[in-house]
Amino acid sequence: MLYSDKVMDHFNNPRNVGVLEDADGVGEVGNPVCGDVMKISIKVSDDHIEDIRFQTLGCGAAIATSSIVTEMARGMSLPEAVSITKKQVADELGGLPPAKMHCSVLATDGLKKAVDDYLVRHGREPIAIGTIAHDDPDFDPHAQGHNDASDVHGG
Amino acid sequence: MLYSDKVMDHFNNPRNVGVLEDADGVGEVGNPVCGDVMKISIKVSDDHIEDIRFQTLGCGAAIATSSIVTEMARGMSLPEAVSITKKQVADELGGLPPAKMHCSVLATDGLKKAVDDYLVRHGREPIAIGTIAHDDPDFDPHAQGHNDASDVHGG
Amino acid sequence: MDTRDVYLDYAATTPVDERVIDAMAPYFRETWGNPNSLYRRGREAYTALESARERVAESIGASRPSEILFTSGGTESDNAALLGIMARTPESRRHLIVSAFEHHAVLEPAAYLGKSGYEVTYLAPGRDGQICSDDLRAALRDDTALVSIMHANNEIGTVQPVRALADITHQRGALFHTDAAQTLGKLPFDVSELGVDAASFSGHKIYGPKGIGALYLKRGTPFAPLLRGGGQEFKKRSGTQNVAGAIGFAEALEIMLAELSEESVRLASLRDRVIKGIAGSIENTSESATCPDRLPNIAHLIISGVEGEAMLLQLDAKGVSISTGSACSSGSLEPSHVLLSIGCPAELAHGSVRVSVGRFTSAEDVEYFLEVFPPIIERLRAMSPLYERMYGSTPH
Amino acid sequence: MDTRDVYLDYAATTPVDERVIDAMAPYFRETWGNPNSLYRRGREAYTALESARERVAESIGASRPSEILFTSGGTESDNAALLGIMARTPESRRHLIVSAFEHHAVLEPAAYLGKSGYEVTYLAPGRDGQICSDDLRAALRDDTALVSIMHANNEIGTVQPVRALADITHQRGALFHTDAAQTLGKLPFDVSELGVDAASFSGHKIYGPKGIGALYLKRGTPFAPLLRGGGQEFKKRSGTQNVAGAIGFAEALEIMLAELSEESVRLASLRDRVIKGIAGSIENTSESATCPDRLPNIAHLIISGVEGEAMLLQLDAKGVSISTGSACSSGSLEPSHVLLSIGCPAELAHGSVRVSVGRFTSAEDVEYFLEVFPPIIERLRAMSPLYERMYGSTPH
Ligand SMILES: Cc1ncc(COP(=O)(O)O)c(C=O)c1O
Ligand SMILES: Cc1ncc(COP(=O)(O)O)c(C=O)c1O
Repeated sequence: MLYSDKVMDHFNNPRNVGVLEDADGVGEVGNPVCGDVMKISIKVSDDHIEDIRFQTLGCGAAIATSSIVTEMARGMSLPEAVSITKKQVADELGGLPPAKMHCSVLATDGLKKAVDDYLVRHGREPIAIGTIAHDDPDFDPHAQGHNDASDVHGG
Repeated sequence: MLYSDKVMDHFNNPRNVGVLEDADGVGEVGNPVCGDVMKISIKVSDDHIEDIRFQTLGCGAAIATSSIVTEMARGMSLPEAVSITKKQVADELGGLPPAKMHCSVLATDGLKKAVDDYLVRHGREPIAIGTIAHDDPDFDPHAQGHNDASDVHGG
Repeated sequence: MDTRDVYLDYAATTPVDERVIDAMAPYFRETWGNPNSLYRRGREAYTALESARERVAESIGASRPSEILFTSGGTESDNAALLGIMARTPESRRHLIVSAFEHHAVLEPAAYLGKSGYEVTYLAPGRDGQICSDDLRAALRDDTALVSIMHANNEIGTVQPVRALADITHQRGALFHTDAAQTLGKLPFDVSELGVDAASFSGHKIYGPKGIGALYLKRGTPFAPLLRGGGQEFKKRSGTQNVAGAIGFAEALEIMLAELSEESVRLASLRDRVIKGIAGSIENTSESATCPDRLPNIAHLIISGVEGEAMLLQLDAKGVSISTGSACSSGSLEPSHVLLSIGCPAELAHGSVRVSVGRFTSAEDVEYFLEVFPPIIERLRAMSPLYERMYGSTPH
Repeated sequence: MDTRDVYLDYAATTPVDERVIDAMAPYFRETWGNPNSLYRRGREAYTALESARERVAESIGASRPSEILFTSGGTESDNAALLGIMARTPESRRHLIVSAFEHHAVLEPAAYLGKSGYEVTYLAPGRDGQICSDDLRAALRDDTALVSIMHANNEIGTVQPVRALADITHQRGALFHTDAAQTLGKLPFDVSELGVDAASFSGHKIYGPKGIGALYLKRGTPFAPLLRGGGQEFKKRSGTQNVAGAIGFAEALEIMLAELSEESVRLASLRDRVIKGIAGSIENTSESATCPDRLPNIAHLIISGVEGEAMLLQLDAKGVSISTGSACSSGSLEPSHVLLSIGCPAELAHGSVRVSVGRFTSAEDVEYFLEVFPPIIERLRAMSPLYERMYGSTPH
């Protein structure tokens, strides 16, 4: 299984790592049992993402997708931000191995949750609710990864 | 499968090849369908094998066992000659590959038949009859050869 | 004349070409990582393995690299194809058709399936050494799952009309596998032109190493793995991959194809010289199979009144390596099942000789063989109690 | 400090030793004949193959060379042992026992047998990483045909009490197979002392080539071949033999044994230095398995609050190669089945690291690893949304 150079760049030099002390919205998704957890905090001004930070426990793809999604979302309007798809994230990174596609879901879900958190805090209607894969109890993050040559148990 | 040097010597330089014109006894065993036929002719004087020749159509072991058996039998009394066992023949050659043990049966049977032929020609009782494997309809010459590494069908 | 080392059994195995040895060397010394490991060393091995796969896929006209599985050889490929495909066919299709003169690597798994609840039909070739389309048409049934017919026979060298046989098979909704161990690199071989669903190849027949082979498995072909474990080779063949072997296989194949057109002409003329030379110098000989569609490198002849192993060993004493279909050479009771299948009587089959030329065979080698062979036959016939009786004359 | 190429994954695969490469070379260039051919070239290859077989038989204390079958690797040996023995057991014995932390090369054929009319019991190891004799005693039944328990686990390196387990198995009239891919050449291995009926080995774990392995099959052990065809390897494993590979395997094994006593001491001290070094420089780490009976070359640790693949890739960027039991490294949903089997929680298993040293590992290599590893962990923990929450402190 091979990662693109861009994935490796974002993994080795992740952008926007950290927590915004006075965040307007925070989203956390994932589960340590599955090996990946992501937390995004955003600052919002007139419904645009002004600043953004992430923390991620996870594999190379989880960290790289987290990093790229913060770059993609910065400056976007909230509706734009929640409409970022896992495919856009993967494409932005020059592609992901099939077994890793689910990691980009982690990133987009984290962002969606942060946006909804901001809206709810301000007594507004959440706009991403229902589109968050990690809220679906039947969600199998690895479902895609299963006919991939990389999916092997080595020595 | 490897032949001993002695087998190769008797195969490459077979002793006593040919037919005795004025033979006292002749024995022929085998079947071209099985790939091996052997013919032995002997000259006998006072119940000892005075001279002996063979002709063989067959593999290396068939020719080598034919050659060695003529050397063993020369000068023997008729009872001695018919009592030569396939094991003695194989041992005399420094052993045979398991798949080839049956070839020594060809040699001893040929000799036995030649002796009995001599006896019958002179109105005497055959002494080998009943001990000749090739006369047994159920005789499977290759029965032994079957757990031998050489018993393979190559490229 | 001094004895000379003349190898004329290229159909049995081939030396490893120096270019192949050189191509493999780095994969023992530097790029020895496990292709399934994620770090640099593993990724380098993975990249090498996948490049070998792409080269092989390209060479045989596969539509994607993942249609190529690397195996341990032709035997594993044949076993995997027959057992793996039959294991996944619908309940309504439990019938297998193989030709009667397949290699044992196909016949044995077929026989095993026959003992395991499947039905097997053995298709007899004609006396000319070819499977006839009409015979296949007649053998195909509504419940036929798979037909396996070799591209060229490894003993008599006759080439089968694979394209036509595959089409007929597909018309009845069955799958088609061909054992191409003997044709890969010797005849043009393109899986899409031939229309096969699976094909088996072996490295040591194409100047590659022993212990590596490949199985072409058309995308979507139902298949259950023969080797189960870590899930390598797209979950179709587990086991840490033989990277050096895969590189060697790919290199060997590309060399074969680059030289194919010239080499097949050169080999065919050597083969024909063997056939004519023997016909002209030894009486009572004939070609085993009359079908004109033949491998360029195999001459197969019947030498009446002699036994094959004796011929083989006498030639060996002169430095010449050939093979024979006699029973004694295999230790089994029967002579070559191939010769019997084309109606050759056992007593003649015992006297069969296969002369297969290859990359390093020179015209001088062939002339040397033609010089030493006749006296050997004369000597053996003279030693036979039957020859004079059967053929009247004393041999010469 | 400059980056340095430090390979610490010898349990995954090993480079081919120069002495092994040299030993194989003649079998590509000169002795390339088919060992099943009768002429000189074939006999030479046959003699070489059989000498390799004798050397291997000798090295593992087999009573006769014919108890050694050459295969394409550890996976084929494991598959052949489980499927081949179970296929020939009496109707009255259809039960198989394997440990829950076997390699997939054993677990997958076992699962296949479970779906094919056999019954399979998975024996859980203790938290210490060892199979307990009493648990095996309790699992054995009158209809148990075969027990397969690995000699040493390939992830956590714990060694199993094979002799005792084999005795218990035999007392109930069942057969015993052990997967010794990780122990051959690293621990003394004598089939008669261990009392096993079958054992699997792999060439690329002992500085031999990939694509070769061996199966020890005690004389008289019921067995049906996995690969069927020409009847090579005493009719137990068909396919033209990989002569060069067999020579390489024999050579590699003899080198391992010649160096075993000194090397195991050297490797154990490197391994212990890794364990102590990490314990001393990184907080919240622990050894995965507590059982003292361990391979000399494997250190296996849990680094809390980090994910294995991230560790692996960061180390790779520093030139260090290790492996991990995290799910992401295999692409499967679950982390290492081995770690789960010894009761390690999934969230910790994702942070496991296997460091395996070998012939070319120096003390400097280990010190380099111990220098670059802590900052990587610190960085990853700092990046984690959970670490501070879970462990109170900011990582250092
Ligand atoms: C314990 C164990 N068994 C079996 C195997 C499989 O062997 P191979 O890679 O040669 O197929 C390995 C290594 O991958 C192993 O560590
Ligand atoms: C037609 C054919 N199929 C299969 C095989 C077996 O291939 P391998 O020797 O690589 O197992 C051979 C050669 O032995 C062959 O000629």
